[in-house]
Amino acid sequence: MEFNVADMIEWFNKANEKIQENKAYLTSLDQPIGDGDHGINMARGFQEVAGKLSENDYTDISAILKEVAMTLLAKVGGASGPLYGTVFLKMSMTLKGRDVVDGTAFTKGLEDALAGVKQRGKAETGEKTLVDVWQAVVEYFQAGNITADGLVEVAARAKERTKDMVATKGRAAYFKEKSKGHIDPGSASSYLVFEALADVMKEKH
Amino acid sequence: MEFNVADMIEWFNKANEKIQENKAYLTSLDQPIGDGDHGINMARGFQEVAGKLSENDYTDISAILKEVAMTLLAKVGGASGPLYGTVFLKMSMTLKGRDVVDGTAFTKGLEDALAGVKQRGKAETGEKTLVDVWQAVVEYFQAGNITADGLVEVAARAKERTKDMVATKGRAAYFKEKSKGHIDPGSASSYLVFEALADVMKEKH
Amino acid sequence: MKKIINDPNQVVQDMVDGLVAAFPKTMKKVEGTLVIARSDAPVSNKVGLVSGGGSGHEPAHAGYVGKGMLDAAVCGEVFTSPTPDQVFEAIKAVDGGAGVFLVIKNYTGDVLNFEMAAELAEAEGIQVEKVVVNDDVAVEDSSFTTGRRGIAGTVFVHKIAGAKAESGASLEEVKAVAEKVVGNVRSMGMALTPCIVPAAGEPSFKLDNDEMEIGIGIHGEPGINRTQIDSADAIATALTEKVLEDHDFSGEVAVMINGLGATPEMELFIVNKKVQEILADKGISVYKTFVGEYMTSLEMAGCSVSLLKLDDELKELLDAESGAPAFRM
Amino acid sequence: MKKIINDPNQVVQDMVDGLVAAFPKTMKKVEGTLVIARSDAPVSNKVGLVSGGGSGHEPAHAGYVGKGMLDAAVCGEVFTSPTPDQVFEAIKAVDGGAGVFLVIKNYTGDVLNFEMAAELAEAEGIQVEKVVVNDDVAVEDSSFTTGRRGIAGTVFVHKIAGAKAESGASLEEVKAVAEKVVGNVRSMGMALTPCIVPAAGEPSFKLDNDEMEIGIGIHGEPGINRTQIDSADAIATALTEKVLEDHDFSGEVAVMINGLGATPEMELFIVNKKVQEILADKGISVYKTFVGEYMTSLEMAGCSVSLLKLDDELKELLDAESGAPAFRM
Ligand SMILES: Nc1ncnc2c1ncn2[C@@H]1O[C@H](COP(=O)(O)OP(=O)(O)O)[C@@H](O)[C@H]1O
Ligand SMILES: Nc1ncnc2c1ncn2[C@@H]1O[C@H](COP(=O)(O)OP(=O)(O)O)[C@@H](O)[C@H]1O
Ligand SMILES: [Mg+2]
Ligand SMILES: [Mg+2]
Ligand SMILES: [Mg+2]
Ligand SMILES: [Mg+2]
Repeated sequence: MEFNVADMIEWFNKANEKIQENKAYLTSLDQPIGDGDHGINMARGFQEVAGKLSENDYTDISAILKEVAMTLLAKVGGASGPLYGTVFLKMSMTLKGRDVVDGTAFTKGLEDALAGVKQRGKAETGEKTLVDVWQAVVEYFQAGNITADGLVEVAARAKERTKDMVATKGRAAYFKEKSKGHIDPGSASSYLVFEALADVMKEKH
Repeated sequence: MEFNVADMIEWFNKANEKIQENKAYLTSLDQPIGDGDHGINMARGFQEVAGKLSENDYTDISAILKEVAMTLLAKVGGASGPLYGTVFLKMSMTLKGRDVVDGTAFTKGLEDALAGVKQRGKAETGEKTLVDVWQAVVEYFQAGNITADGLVEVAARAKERTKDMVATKGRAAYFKEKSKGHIDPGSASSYLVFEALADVMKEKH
Repeated sequence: MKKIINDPNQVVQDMVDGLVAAFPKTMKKVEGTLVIARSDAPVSNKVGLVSGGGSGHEPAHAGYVGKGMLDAAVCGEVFTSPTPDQVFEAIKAVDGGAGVFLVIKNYTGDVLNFEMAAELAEAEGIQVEKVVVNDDVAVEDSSFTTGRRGIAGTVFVHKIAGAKAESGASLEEVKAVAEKVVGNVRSMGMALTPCIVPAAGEPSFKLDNDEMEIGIGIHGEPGINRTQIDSADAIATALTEKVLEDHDFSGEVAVMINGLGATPEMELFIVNKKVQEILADKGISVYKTFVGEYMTSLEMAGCSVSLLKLDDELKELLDAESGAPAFRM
Repeated sequence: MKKIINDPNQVVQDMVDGLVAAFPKTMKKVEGTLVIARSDAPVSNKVGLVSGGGSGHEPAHAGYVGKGMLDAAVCGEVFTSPTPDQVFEAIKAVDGGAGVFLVIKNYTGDVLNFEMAAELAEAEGIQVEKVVVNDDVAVEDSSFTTGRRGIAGTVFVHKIAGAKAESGASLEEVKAVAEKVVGNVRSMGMALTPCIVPAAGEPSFKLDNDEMEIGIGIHGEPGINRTQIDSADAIATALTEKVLEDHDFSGEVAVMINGLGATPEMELFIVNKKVQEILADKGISVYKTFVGEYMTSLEMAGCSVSLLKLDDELKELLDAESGAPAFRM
């Protein structure tokens, strides 16, 4: 795989579309075990991201990622704002100065993003957060042999697995055992982000 | 007609029964054009009246009426408390020292009661208040030839007539034209008081 | 009916006990009554200020008992004016020899019961004066009918007459300033939902999901006009325009944006934004603004807007210290 | 959804404007932000106190801005913690050279956003310290999880740390007293009805007519336990017992009976009656009681009970003057 500046922009445009389409769904996931704003938060943030990316010219992947990160940080709020902000800020730092990235570089970017969000959220896998989806995706990239369908499958499975977990981080943790049986909203939005990435990969063929 | 102490007590016991039975009905009349408490107010007051009358011995009609008046004054509240209080206080004053009353004396008592309540409420007939029922009943007594059925009929008709009136006194006055089409709650409770009186008259036969 | 209560018929008793327990240094219950008085009542040689009415308007009226405001509040049953004996107890409890002043909201029940109490007090040699507050412009003003209702503007009367009495003014002077406030205060309210009297258990009227009532009172009664729900700006404009039409407010005013019980404070501030814009447009300058729940109607959702035209005397009295828990300056 | 608003996506902006318009002498908006600061901020050589969080908790937090309490409040979207750039603006606006102290309610979002803002501020040479309030005993305390939520007890932190900062204390001293409050305050809440976030338009959970939720938070989230509605006495007992179990409150306490938004004040006083009885039974003496809406959840019906164990320092600071419109002493 190989991504250029246009691909990266396409990634976030597609992510935005998917998040807008799933705004109500993400919010509904956040109602039984949270405060019912995850879709609203993410939609507000990604809307702004798409706007920002369309306004400016970019020659550098890292600059795009930084724009995404700062926009999410300033617009999403809640827990997901700083977490998604951290994710893309870390990727931006790792991919500094590049106008094109290959699989290896992208994998390194994802690894650093995961490490960053774990540190920021003081979360590990199995705590029923978006970390679960990012961890699965990082491991998939690390294994090599990356396909669009494979990526979607891995992300979807990771998202579904959060359903049976007991939350120990974020608002859902207040519900302890009762948090079981509900998909984690942040995992669902992260799934959409990777589904968007897979769409871009597919289009490149 | 002729009433003794036992008849008077019977009057208020029956009035209490009817008011308790019609508590929800009186309140429902007070909802569209008032504040929905008339049944609650009257039931609280008459309950206490019945209790008071059963606790003490009376040899004097005026003492009974005064007990009723003071109890209603202290327990009903709202507009109807002072109005019903005034009615029975005035009757008590007119019938002072009597252990039995005939039609003439009772008519005088009703007249003074009506005058008192008009003065207290600054109300005339036609203003859609309990004055309308009391006025009709006083006129019926003044005409002589008093029967239980006649009394009920007169009071019922007067109550019904308030339905088409536009209120100019009490809370219903805030609704102006819109107060039309609803029976006045105070007229409905006064009707019950006279229905109770008619029941006592009937039993004496 | 969803309420945090024990017995629907005991709510006023329980509330009075809970209120006095909350502010034992400020207020006390007059034993055997539902009257709440200043803890140091009667204050000798001070005019005693008494108000009250049905309960369900909290913090009115008992929350306004305290130094510089009310000397006593009489708590009737929910939305039912208190009885003359109770009002009489309040008068006796606060009579410090300089007379007692009654602040009555204009409802037939309140007027009748307070008047009878005044007669009882005068018969015992206590000097009593009164003012009847009728600030609600939703209701037509007419001397042939019951006249206008007293609503949230009443709180300004409590505050200003209370400060006047605290300053050592005579009964006549307290009456004069109270009448000045009544002459210069106007209010209008609206509601999105009805409320439920505990003893009734049912709302007194129904509103569809897209309806609101304009010109609402504070006793759960229906309003004067039922319309489609409109924006906060439109609501604020409707209420404020009606208030402004009714009186000359040029100069300086105090503003009260009052919540009826269930309206989030956020919404009251949104209303306030527009009210202030309207006043600024008209060149009316705002001396002080009050936003919050001052005169409620149980858990009714809605609000009222009150304006009080000020002069130097009223400003000074409005600013004076108050020890009432629900009205600190 | 019945609300007095203009645009569901503009409620916070409108509210902030309406709030500043209500209290122009006390507070100002930091231009281009949703930060409300004391009108005289930054106060030189005074520790600046910043709090905030999602909106919808009014009067928290902006109503507590004023002399002797908060220097700034950051208003996030409804129930959504504000972003780091906004918090950073608040920090800059109140930095008078003696450092800035952050009062954060323990929610992942609030903690993360405030922490990132603190990092930004420190990078610019502003000294920042913080306390995380976690008074809600409904949630199990565990260092392996998110831990306990911050709810109404936070207002005591604002008041006491605010008074300490106003007295000229250092950043370390403010932090020490704030931590003392956090260590000694516990709360628990319950709700009869959910609430509706304007942008969502739907309640976040449903309750049957005979159900209530015990252990509710302040973000419209479901509670910890769903049960049949019980009497006010039973509710007061359940909340108070849970609070008392969690900490040694022997000695003197401050009590806060907080309404969540739609609960009539009458009901809060009914709850207070029982709470005071329970405390008296246990020999705990009450120094001061607060009854009203201090930390709400939009139009949720329900209440919370908070206890704060006091010592001489805390009493003095609790009693200190406050210029914040929503917390006058
Ligand atoms: N400590 C944490 N570490 C990683 N992810 C977290 C953490 N806390 C929460 N999250 C993620 O954030 C999501 C919630 O986001 P959102 O609803 O927007 O914020 P909030 O919880 O503040 O309302 C959760 O579903 C979870 O995936
Ligand atoms: N000024 C008045 N004169 C005579 N009767 C009146 C007057 N005002 C009200 N009423 C009567 O009182 C009744 C209402 O009583 P109630 O509901 O108990 O008191 P409130 O109006 O204070 O809630 C009305 O239906 C009417 O008959
Ligand atoms: Mg959420
Ligand atoms: Mg009535
Ligand atoms: Mg009434
Ligand atoms: Mg949130």
